[in-house]
Amino acid sequence: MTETFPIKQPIWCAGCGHFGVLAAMDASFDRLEIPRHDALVLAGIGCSGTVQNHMPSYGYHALHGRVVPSAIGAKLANPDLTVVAAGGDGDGYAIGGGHLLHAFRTNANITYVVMNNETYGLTKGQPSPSNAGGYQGQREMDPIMVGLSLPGSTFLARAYTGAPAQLDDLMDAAINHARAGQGFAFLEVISPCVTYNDNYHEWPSTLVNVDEDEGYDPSDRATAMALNMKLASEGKVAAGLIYRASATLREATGDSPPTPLEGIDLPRFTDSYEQVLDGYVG
Amino acid sequence: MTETFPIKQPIWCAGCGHFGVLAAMDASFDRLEIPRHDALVLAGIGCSGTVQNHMPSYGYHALHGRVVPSAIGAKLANPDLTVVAAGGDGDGYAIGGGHLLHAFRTNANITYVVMNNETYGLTKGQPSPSNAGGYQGQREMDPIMVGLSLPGSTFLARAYTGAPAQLDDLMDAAINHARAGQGFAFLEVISPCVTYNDNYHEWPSTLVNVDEDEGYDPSDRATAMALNMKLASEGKVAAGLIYRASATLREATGDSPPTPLEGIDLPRFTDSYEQVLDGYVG
Amino acid sequence: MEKENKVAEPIQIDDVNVLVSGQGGDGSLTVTNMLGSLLRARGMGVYTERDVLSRIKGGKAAASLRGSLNERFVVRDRLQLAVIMDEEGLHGVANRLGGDSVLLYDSSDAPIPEGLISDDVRVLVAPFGRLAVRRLGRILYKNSISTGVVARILSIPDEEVRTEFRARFKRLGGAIIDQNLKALDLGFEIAEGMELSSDTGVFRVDKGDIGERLLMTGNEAIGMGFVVGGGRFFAGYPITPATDVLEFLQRHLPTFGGVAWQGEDELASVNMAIGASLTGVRSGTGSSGPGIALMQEGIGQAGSGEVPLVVVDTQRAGPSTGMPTKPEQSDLNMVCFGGNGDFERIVLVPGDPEDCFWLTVDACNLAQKYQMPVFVVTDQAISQNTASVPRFDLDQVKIDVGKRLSEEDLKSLEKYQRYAITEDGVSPYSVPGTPGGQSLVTGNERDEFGNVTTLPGIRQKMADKRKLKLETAKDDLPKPREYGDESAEIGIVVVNAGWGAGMDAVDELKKLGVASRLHHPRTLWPLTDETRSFIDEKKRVYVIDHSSSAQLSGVLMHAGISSQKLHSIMRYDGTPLRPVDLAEEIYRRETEK
Amino acid sequence: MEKENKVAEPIQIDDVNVLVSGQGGDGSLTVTNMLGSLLRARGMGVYTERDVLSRIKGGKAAASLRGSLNERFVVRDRLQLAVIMDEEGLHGVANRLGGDSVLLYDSSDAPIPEGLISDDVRVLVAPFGRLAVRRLGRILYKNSISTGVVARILSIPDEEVRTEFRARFKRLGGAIIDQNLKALDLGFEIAEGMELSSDTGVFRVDKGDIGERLLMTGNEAIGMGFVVGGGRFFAGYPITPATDVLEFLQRHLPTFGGVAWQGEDELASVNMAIGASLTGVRSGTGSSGPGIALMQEGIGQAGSGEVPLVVVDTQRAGPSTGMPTKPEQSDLNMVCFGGNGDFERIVLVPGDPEDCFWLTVDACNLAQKYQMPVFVVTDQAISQNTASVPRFDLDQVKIDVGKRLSEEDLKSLEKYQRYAITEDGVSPYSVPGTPGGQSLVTGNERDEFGNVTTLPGIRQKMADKRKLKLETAKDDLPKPREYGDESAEIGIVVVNAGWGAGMDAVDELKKLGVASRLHHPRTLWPLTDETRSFIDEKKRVYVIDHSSSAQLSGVLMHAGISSQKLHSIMRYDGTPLRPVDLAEEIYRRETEK
Ligand SMILES: Cc1ncc(C[n+]2csc(CCOP(=O)(O)OP(=O)(O)O)c2C)c(N)n1
Ligand SMILES: Cc1ncc(C[n+]2csc(CCOP(=O)(O)OP(=O)(O)O)c2C)c(N)n1
Ligand code: SF4
Ligand code: SF4
Ligand SMILES: [Mg+2]
Ligand SMILES: [Mg+2]
Repeated sequence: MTETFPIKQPIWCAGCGHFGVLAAMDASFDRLEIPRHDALVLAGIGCSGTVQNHMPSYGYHALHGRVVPSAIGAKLANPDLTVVAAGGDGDGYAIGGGHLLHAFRTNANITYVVMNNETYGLTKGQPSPSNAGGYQGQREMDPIMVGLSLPGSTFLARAYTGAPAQLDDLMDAAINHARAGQGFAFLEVISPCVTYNDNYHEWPSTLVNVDEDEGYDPSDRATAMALNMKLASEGKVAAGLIYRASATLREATGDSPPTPLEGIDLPRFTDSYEQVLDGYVG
Repeated sequence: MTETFPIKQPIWCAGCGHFGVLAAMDASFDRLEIPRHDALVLAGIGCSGTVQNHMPSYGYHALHGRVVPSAIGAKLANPDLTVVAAGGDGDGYAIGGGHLLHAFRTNANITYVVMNNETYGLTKGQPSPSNAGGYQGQREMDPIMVGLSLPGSTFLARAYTGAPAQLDDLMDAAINHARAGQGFAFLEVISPCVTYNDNYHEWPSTLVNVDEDEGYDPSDRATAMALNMKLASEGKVAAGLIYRASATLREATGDSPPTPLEGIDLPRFTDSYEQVLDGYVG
Repeated sequence: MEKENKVAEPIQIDDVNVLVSGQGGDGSLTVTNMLGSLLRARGMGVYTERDVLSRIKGGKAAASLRGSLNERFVVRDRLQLAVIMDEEGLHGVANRLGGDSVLLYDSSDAPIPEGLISDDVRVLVAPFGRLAVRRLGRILYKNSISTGVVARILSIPDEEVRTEFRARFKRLGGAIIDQNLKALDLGFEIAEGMELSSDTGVFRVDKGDIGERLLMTGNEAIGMGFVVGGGRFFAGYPITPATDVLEFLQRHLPTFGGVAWQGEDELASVNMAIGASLTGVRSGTGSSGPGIALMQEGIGQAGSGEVPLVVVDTQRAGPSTGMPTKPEQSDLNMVCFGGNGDFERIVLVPGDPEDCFWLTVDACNLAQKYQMPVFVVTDQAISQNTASVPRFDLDQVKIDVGKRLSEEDLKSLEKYQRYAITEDGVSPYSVPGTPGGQSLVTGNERDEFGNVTTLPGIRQKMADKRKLKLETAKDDLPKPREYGDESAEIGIVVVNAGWGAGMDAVDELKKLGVASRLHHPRTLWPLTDETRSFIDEKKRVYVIDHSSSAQLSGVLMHAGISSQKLHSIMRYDGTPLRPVDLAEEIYRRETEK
Repeated sequence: MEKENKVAEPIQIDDVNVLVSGQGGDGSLTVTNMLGSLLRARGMGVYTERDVLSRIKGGKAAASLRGSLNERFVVRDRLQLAVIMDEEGLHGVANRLGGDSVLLYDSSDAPIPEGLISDDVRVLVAPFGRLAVRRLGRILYKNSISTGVVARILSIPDEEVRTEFRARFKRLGGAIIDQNLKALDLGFEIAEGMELSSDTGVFRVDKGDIGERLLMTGNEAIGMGFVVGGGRFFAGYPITPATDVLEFLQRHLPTFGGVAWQGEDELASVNMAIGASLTGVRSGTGSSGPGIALMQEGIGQAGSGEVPLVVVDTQRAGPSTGMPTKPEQSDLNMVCFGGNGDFERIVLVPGDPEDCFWLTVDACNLAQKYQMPVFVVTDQAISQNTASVPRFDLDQVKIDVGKRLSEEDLKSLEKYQRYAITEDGVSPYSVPGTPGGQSLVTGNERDEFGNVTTLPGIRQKMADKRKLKLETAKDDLPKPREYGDESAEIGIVVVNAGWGAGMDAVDELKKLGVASRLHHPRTLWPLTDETRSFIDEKKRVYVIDHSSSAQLSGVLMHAGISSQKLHSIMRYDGTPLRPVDLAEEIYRRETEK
């Protein structure tokens, strides 16, 4: 076998939530039997932004905040790939917040996993937009509620790195959703930062697992929104598969599914090129 | 009187919705008796981005998409000013979408008026994020629903340039909200582009005026959200004062209201400066 | 103040420069288009220049046109004919009319103000607008009416004009054709009153023998170059005057299995293009100054991570939002030196639409072969003005994907390192989907495998490797082109629309007895040896700086060219470069010596 | 391979260079801090340099320290003492030790590999970590233990160390003090075993007479300069190594009625600062390379709209994300030439923390007085390393708000035009809240009132006016400073940390018999006449380029300096500039001639 890049150990602090996310993602490719060479894992900048280095897929280290457009570009260019974007909450909600909004809106077939520790780990602990700021215990920004507010969103889920079984399931579901051409799959994983925001102890009592609620119908956007608003006002946060559109309102990735890109050798196109030129003869 | 800049006529196409918005905003300062020299009107880039030139306030023409952070900066620096940001939907929802999200989140005391014509007027008619794309008649992005999904938002309203009386009322309310220190006031005005997206005829039957609904309680975020989701699924859009927080969840503009900036003459601060330096003696 | 019409034999000309000015949206610019077609039909090359404001309706809108026996890419300063539809249009045109010029004026609203137009200009006046409304019911017909007079002025036979009208209005149906032909006849009637009969007007334009040509803007040519150069993914965000490229690609790329995507902003666009490029698909983005400024970080990422990326910068007058519809060449510093840290890039600066096509094809190849950002930088003038250019010979196009590894290639390797240090600095690459080629791409410093590192030794090697790529690319870089007297002592260096203006300036200087040689680097960064020797060999070199900080001169000096040799001629008032302006300035400086 | 300890009289030194290396988070860097305080207490100037990875925990972390009788801003290549806590730390230090160096090594985990350390180095070894755990229960105490040995090596009397310990651990309470004093005694005990008794170690460090000093990093000094310079609004976004400035201001600005705001990104930050600046409040933003790249459009907006703006660029090694914790001077091109279109800017390049303070004060004045963006550009080295500097004399600070109009001023005017064309290019300004001063600010081209226009005549005047401001500012621009032999033929041009390294290099060269003169422009753009004449007067000028594309040289040439004179010395491996490296390279080139 041709030797390729050595898979090093992460340099995260012992106990960092990101270990669990990496493990779940890496294993998910195996569970779903996705050949590693068909997967492109893109990550942002942050402690979280190194996951791709620890898996044997194609990996790309994007700019801070730009992992989502990078991933969408890759997927539009080659729809045959399994494209997974990953990153932190600073990366995804602060500097990348605009792109997230538009990713929900345009619903491209990629999976996006955010490791939310409510802080900027790598730059040493500044507050991020999703932290439980001054809004009487409500998180300043809940990206899943933002997602619910947009008609284009099709998959919204939240896992907890401290609950690995559910994380595994949701990871599989998120990757499958996009691979199956059902659109943008958004998975937030609560992944505490032991060094700057160690709140592992809070999460078990904060998270309310909708997957355990028999009566919960994740295909009903309005109910999902109502529940999330109620939970937020109680200082709680929903976990599980919060919303999955039963049918997409329009095809994913924009107005029409792109044809796969079929090579650019000149001869096969020459005639059509000449036709375009004909339109400019004058 | 010292002569200052001549107030020129707008160069908009005859029938452009923006005329109505300009008229309402200009008149609102009079109605509210806000001295023009205490008002800073900032605008983005677009056909809509010239309103500030047609009013006798202080005016600033921001970069495309950056009118909201510019306005927040101005207000944080001088809380005594009445700060009104304005612009188009391309400006505010596409390139500026991220800033809008964070403006809802941080709830600074500015008013933001978006003239939504669902298109890029100035660059000749490309689709904008809020247009009624492929989602079965639903607008791809409804910024008011996004606002409702964030706990920090305090004032969300929609007017129609074709209904000037309501527009006047909402304009006054929006400017007052921020001036009164209650936070970020967001007013979307449906303002059709006769040249690239002339849909005046559609709006009367699309808009559902909550101001006319006696039973509607604009202080209830959950109900507001539920109503908007329902209307959206029917291809309708809410108008009126959709949400106004009865009490803000935390003080506007972040963690603490900034002290007014009190001049920078050296002598008054010298002692305190020396104290800071003392901390570095070593 | 209407003047008496002198009757005389038409003046024979082989170079005709016409300006038409009206209000935005009043259709007056179609006069230019019709005239263009008429001249093309007579075997001339045509060049059309628009001058519009960044606003939607209303406001002065002008277009000018040049017909010539060779391909020329500028409208000359001195006009043979100006067609002015209202008083506003008169201002700014007066100084472009002279002894052998004709002014055709629509007097519907206001007469020509006393003293504005010099006495030796031949002035023809008629109330086109009023006549159109009175006789044909719609003001729009003033354009067809005036076209009739214009044709007579230029001695173009009536029948040629009728044929052109029938062709042009064909798809609009019989009634419209008829009305316009009526308007045309009215124009001929008015011309008769001015004593201009068919085929004996004021001028008689030579027939040329320029055969089939494409009529294209630089933006369209860039779009076409991208498609033919194998570009299959393009992401952009609307901005004047760059939007046309995105729109061309949205229209044409899908036919070829490609995607042209309107991103939510420029940051999304450049990063989408980078993401697409990772898959091996040739990708690009484009904008004008403000958008390119926003893309600086992304472009550096392509430079650092060695990701192929084509970036089109359609320059407009700055700074900041500046003057969106006005020409300038003031992003040169940004494209050559913008972005943080040291990264390699190639900057191509085409001079006309044909050049736009070929340099964009080159950009697609260079970007992928050398795995770096390649800029195609134009200005508003060449991007939006229409020129007739030879049909592109597609047989000359070559596609070179560089060191791309197939599954088989990979198997034969002992190890595959995405950033392998090689003799030429270029690492073989594998793209996602290829078994066994898994690899890491990053904008951080990294080792050969792509793992992030800060070890000084490795860092140094990686930086050297990236520098080496630019050395290696040297022979592949598009070569400069020149015009004028090879043995002249005087050199003139230009980019973009400077090429068209410069050619005419060289001719003008020759008439004034000054020999000069025009040099168009085409590759601006890295500066080619050819450009260096050109400057070396000339005694004095004039640099045409369409910017207020002399950016082209700055780039040359940055590259080590001595300031002693360089003489900057600057323009930064938002108007196009004009040959006579340039020639006169050079002449002045030469004779002052 | 422990060596026999030679017993001899301590070597008298007046310049001590120590490196301490351990793992990130193991506290070994506190050894440097304690030693720094000890030397300060003895009247020396100290300079401390950190070398960490961009990762949170673990990974080699090193700090080095220099004590000297003058203020020096670099640690010398050759170390007197290296304190190495693990095997990893030995690599990379070996070549900085020589005949008169001591290596103190913690052998808890591994012995020193054979052959790594040259034989003439004096090696002292003890298992500090193991002893700390065994004797005091916590590995952290290894730092206090080794400090004891270090003090003995440098012949610092035990009592001085105890005093320092008591002061340092005071706020941590009695138990902690006691434990650390115990650890210290253990260190003394170990030293005894090495035959180092109190006050007679290997070296004896001179006492100095440097009085009260501030111990500050460049980032802190910039924060302080901003506050004292009247800055009252700062918006930024975290990024290594620039975050410290934002954090300093978040800590201190509120006391002075100011606001330091963490924006959602760099685009928000720069535009918030611009918005704040419109109100007359002195405003700034800051970041490192990638963030400054994102701000390019915003900075151009300040340039176009004539809005005062201070921009701090704390350079790190690029390109793109690059190497966040490593020093480099590779954003010089971007700050001088980035952004679209032509706009005026001032670029200041301080060389040490004191200079950071003063140039930031200057930046605040220049930005407001000339209504344009002013950059304060540092590098990771001067920004994050700590130096002892003279206390800033606040009496020297002047605040100049330029042509600001009060309500009364306005009343006395016939008309008020925000962009009035004036003799010096600077327009009087009124800020919101001032009655009668309503005005329009825009990034588009505009007339004097601020109304958007594209009229060529006005445009030209506006561009000229903006250029003129930079001319007018000339006399206000911070002047260069120099060091070394004024009459030397050889010049050396440096910015940022080049100043500290350069001073030592000049001394080194002198020892080698080569006279040289160091020149620090301080204002890099526009280039001052002083820098031009300096280069003119010298026979050969070496430019220290801490970048792989020789950016400092490029900026000089761009400004018209002939390439003939300039000789670039480049470094781009992510390591700090070292005096001996520079001196040796210059010496080599000088003697090869
Ligand atoms: C343009 C830009 N701005 C800022 C930074 C600095 N930066 C690196 S990581 C980071 C935030 C990391 O936080 P998050 O995304 O939450 O990831 P975490 O470390 O918490 O996993 C920042 C601000 C950068 N690399 N690029
Ligand atoms: C950075 C940047 N990108 C693109 C543009 C070009 N541009 C100017 S206005 C505009 C969109 C205008 O649309 P909108 O905000 O909806 O305003 P409208 O004209 O419809 O009122 C765009 C894309 C620009 N000026 N700056
Ligand atoms: S700092 Fe926080 S986020 Fe970063 S590795 Fe450590 S625990 Fe994880
Ligand atoms: S193009 Fe549209 S938005 Fe612009 S002025 Fe005309 S009608 Fe209004
Ligand atoms: Mg985080
Ligand atoms: Mg719009």
